[in-house]
Amino acid sequence: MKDFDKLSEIAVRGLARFSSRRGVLASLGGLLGGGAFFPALPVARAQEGSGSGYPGVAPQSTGNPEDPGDPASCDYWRYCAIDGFLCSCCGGSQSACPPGTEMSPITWIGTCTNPADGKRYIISYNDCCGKPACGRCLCNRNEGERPMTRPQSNNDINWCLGTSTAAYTCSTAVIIGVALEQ
Amino acid sequence: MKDFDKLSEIAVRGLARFSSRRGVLASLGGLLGGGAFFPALPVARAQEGSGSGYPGVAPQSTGNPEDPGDPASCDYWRYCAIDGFLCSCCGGSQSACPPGTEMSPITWIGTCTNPADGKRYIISYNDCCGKPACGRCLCNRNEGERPMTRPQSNNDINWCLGTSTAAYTCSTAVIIGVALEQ
Amino acid sequence: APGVENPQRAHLNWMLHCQGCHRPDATGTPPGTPAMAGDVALFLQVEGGREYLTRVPGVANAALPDDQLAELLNWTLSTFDGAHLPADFTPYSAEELSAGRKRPFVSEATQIRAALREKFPVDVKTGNAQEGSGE
Amino acid sequence: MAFRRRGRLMGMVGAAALSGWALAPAMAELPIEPTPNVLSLPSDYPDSWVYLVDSNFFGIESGKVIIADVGAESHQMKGEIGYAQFGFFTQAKTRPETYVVETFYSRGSRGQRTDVISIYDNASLLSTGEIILEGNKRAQILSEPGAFQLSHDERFAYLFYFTPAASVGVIDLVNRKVVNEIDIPGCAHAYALKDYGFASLCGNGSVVTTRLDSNGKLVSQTMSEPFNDIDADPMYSRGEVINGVGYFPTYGGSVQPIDFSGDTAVVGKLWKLSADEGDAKDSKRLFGLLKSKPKGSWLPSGWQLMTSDDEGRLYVIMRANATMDDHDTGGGEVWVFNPKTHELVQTIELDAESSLIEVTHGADPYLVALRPDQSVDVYKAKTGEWIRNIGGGMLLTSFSAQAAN
Amino acid sequence: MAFRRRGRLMGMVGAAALSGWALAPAMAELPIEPTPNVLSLPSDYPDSWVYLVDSNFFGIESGKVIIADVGAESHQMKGEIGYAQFGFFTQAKTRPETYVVETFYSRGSRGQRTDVISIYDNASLLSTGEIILEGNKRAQILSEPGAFQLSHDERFAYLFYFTPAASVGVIDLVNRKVVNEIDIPGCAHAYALKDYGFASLCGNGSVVTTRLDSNGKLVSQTMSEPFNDIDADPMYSRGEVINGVGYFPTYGGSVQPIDFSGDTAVVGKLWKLSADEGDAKDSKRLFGLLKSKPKGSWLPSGWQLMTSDDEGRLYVIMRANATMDDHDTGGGEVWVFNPKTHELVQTIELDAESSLIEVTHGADPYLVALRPDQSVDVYKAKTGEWIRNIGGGMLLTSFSAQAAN
Repeated sequence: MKDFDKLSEIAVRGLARFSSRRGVLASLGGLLGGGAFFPALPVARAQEGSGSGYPGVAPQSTGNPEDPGDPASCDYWRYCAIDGFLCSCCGGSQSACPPGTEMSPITWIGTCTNPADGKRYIISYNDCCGKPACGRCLCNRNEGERPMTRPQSNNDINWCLGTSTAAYTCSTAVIIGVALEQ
Repeated sequence: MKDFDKLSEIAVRGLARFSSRRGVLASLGGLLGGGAFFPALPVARAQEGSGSGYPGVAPQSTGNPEDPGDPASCDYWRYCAIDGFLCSCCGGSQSACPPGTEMSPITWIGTCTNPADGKRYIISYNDCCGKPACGRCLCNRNEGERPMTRPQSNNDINWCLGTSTAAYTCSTAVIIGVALEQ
Repeated sequence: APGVENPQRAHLNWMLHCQGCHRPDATGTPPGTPAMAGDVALFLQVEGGREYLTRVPGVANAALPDDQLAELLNWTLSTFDGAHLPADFTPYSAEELSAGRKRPFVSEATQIRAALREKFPVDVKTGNAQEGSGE
Repeated sequence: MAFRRRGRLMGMVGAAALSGWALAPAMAELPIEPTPNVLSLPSDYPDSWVYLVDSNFFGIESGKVIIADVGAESHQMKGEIGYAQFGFFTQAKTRPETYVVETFYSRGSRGQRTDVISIYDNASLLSTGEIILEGNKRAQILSEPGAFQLSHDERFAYLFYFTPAASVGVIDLVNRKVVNEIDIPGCAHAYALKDYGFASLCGNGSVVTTRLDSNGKLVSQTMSEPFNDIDADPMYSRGEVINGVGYFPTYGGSVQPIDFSGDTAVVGKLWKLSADEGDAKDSKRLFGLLKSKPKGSWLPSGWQLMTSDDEGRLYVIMRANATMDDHDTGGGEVWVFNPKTHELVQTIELDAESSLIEVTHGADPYLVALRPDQSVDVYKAKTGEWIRNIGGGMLLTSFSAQAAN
Repeated sequence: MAFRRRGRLMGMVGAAALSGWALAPAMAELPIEPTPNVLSLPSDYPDSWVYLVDSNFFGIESGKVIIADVGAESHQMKGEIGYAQFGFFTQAKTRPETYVVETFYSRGSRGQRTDVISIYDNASLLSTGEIILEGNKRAQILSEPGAFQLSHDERFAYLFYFTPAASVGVIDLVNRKVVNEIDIPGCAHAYALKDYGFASLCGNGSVVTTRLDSNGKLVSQTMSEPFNDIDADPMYSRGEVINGVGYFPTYGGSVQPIDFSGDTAVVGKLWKLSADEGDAKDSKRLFGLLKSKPKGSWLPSGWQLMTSDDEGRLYVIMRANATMDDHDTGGGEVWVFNPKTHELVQTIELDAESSLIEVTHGADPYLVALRPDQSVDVYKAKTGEWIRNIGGGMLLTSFSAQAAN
């Protein structure tokens, strides 16, 4: 067992933002051949502001101080309940699909708090469809996510519905409104 | 650049036997998200006899001392010019295809030396076809391999030819004769 | 709009609870998720239609209190099919929704919808005769 | 090792061998091996075999189901079958067959869509047929147990459709054709009931029973009272069925039983996943592994976060310091409960956090736990002893596993 | 950063803001964003863009070609197109189009095979058509430059077929149909010649010229004298074409030029990839990076092991302490030669061993080198300065890259 540990748990810079608060997709080391990851490693990096948290993915900015954070990072505020590859890393943006894909008109909807203004925005998680899975910036967060029995609040569905093909490419997080104060 | 090195070159137990003598496939760290490998690491392990060289793949034996080595290791003598996933790791063996696949009748041929008897055996690298790529034990060695202009000595071709589908699953190394002494 | 105390809240509830499947403009994905735009208020013109809208699963199952659900239904009717809203329309009340949602339709929603739509005025029935159950 | 072996051989044939392989012909040669040579499997798989299901998010067209012997010391991978585009998998008990619900496009990720149930023979792993699902309605979701179930006599398969309208396809597996589609608006899944029928979990927190006749025609549909507050403490839509009773964890750490063994789903009494009840019954702690847990900080978490053994014990992945938003994350311990007495009978500390566990059949079963690197750790379920790791790139992104029947 | 920002905002609106977002409505809200929203690309790509081709051996049905701006500080991935089952890729210069030769099965890795050339528009990345390749003869090999080439006027594509009988398909890209198939028994590939025709490399060490008329019909086929000893010092079947001349490295460290700029392939004089000739001409060492190499220990090695820049310099991956069996391995340095004078003008030490290099177009081009982890390092080609790494799971198993025209 000790030997096994030594062999298996040599750290590797990870695939995704492996926060301990992240969901099943976030736990995908996805390392072909058995590499292991330490959840703490990439998280620490992102918190130090040293990059997007995804090695080999350059940080981005919206250019708008009212929309803070890095859209190429799983930490970005709008991604509070996203599950999939970030379109920002795939030729799209946080609110646009990559060229050649089709944005699903049928989506699930959540709310996330913008740290710049403290408001809860209504976010539509539109999937982009029709190209091979992007493979970059796998991110899964589940704030307020609900089971399959309530699909409009569930992120484990391939939401490429109503598109010409249901092949999943990546996910966006589009602002469609601001929630009322409660 | 220094920072980059630190981030990228944290070692990981590797996908394949990454001997420095191995080919382009062997150089596939295949680590989603940017993990790096140190060629020396898994090689050293295999030489110490601590396993197949593929983490998470148990060592095998032919049971025949005249056919020495580990058929689940890229080091196994018959694999001297193989290129692909080892069927031994995929539900087949060094000379048999996994269930549900079809063994290609059209192959390329090489010769490898059996360290037990010192003889050069003629090896037929039959690909197994019709299931998704196995993904385990990627191994590429090129002893005596020749360019595409001499296909019968080339391992960069998908040899799933003459089968009902050409989808590549894994590769075997079948003894079909003994080379004449030179 | 009648029976809509807070249109902004109603719209936000539409976003959060409906539009993901029904699309922002209520055009839906027929036949499974039928279009509501342009004909949903016609249910109010046929017998049984008013009750149907309180028991159809998408309404009955929505994660909203009765009063906000009534407001959302009223808002949906006037927003997406105001032209067919009867002049004497009495807005849905919380009590009416509370009663209807306790007895939600399941698979029979499809047949009930089809039967109700049969009674729609001919000119609109033929124009948008998709059947479905989702709502 | 090869070279050590050679040295010994050379020693045996004497000093002349030092001149190289010129003398080798005196020794027996390795025999010529037959081609083609394709292995096959038994029709009935041993208890230690498991189906490991790989969705392969990095090539969704290229998923696969791996058949593995987790009890073997080597050669654990026995074979594989395809599993394309958010597939579902299940196996028959009464026929040597497995079923994969999958989706293909004529041009990979574009073009004409075809949904099928692919049927494979256990021994040959060859496709022995398929049932085309017209209309392309099948749900493409991460695999959940209720999305694809067989009737108890294995005549029908019940398959969750989502377009986003929700319905259930009723497929006759004997005659290999779709015989009906039942709308379940506002609900999801189809847990098999007695005879013909299924139960679906609904967005208002109720369960709907759909009864069918022997032709798959609708007989009746009845909805229970709402019993789950999906806002406050949602029940996972993934349950583990033990002797006909489905056990559904809640995000907040309880278990909701629903009895599927009769003609109608019957909602049971919620109970708490906690060490407390077990603490009161020390004599029933079978394996001496129970530890005192910090109360309130452990929650169920993971994707396939529950499984069971043949003795009916319920295994649940638990996460320390969890919140409800961690529901899919996975955790570092597996707690084992007697679901009838609700007592905690065992805890297993995992070598790595896991979001997927499965226990094999048999009297001394194995616990399989997916590691974050997508290799699997194998433990003795009864003792929690770590036995081995099986990996090597076999799985890329796995969300389900099933012990072979 | 997000939280620092928030702190500053709160400071600006004063102490009242500490009570939380109750006061937030006073601030401007982020605007509602339009849907659907799909980006597009320019039809003419900038010089710094590269096609990175991913075969994805871990899901061969799911390969892809990634369009990347290696010169950008962020947003380097611009989009992708599919690339299934040992595809080939090339791009047009005269039309805003790219072409992928790929193979599909009706059921993923089984069922009916269809070979096609998929045609994509540069700006939209949408498929604008396809040419079906009847007979399913196209070679499924690791991508080599000679396997899929366009005629100089880009009317025809020449595509290597291998069944294992070798032939070349002649495809009219303007009328989008296959117009001919030319047998090249014992040979491989189709390097485009002047007007209509192609050159193939043969197993006897010769090159065969096939001349076509303007309808793609065979005019003549002529074989050169054998010039390459494939046993002793084989020439790679992968050459880099600069101004119509193909430069083919040999396993033993020489370069064989073959002139494809005329109607017939003309075999040039073999020269050695070594620092020696350069040593004699110090004045031509442009960048001061040349080091003395241990003689005889460096060999060319890699898969896409050669590339060139717009000034006609030839870049070759070199491996230290190599043997001929290391031909596909990759190496730690890139040596840059003037292919006319044969002198070594520059060496670039790579940050990690690479088996694939590509240089972008333009006056100050980038050198792209694939790392073992399948991310790419980007260097300034002229100075060897490392600029950035682009990865993040973008590529899984890559064997080719092409600078955008």
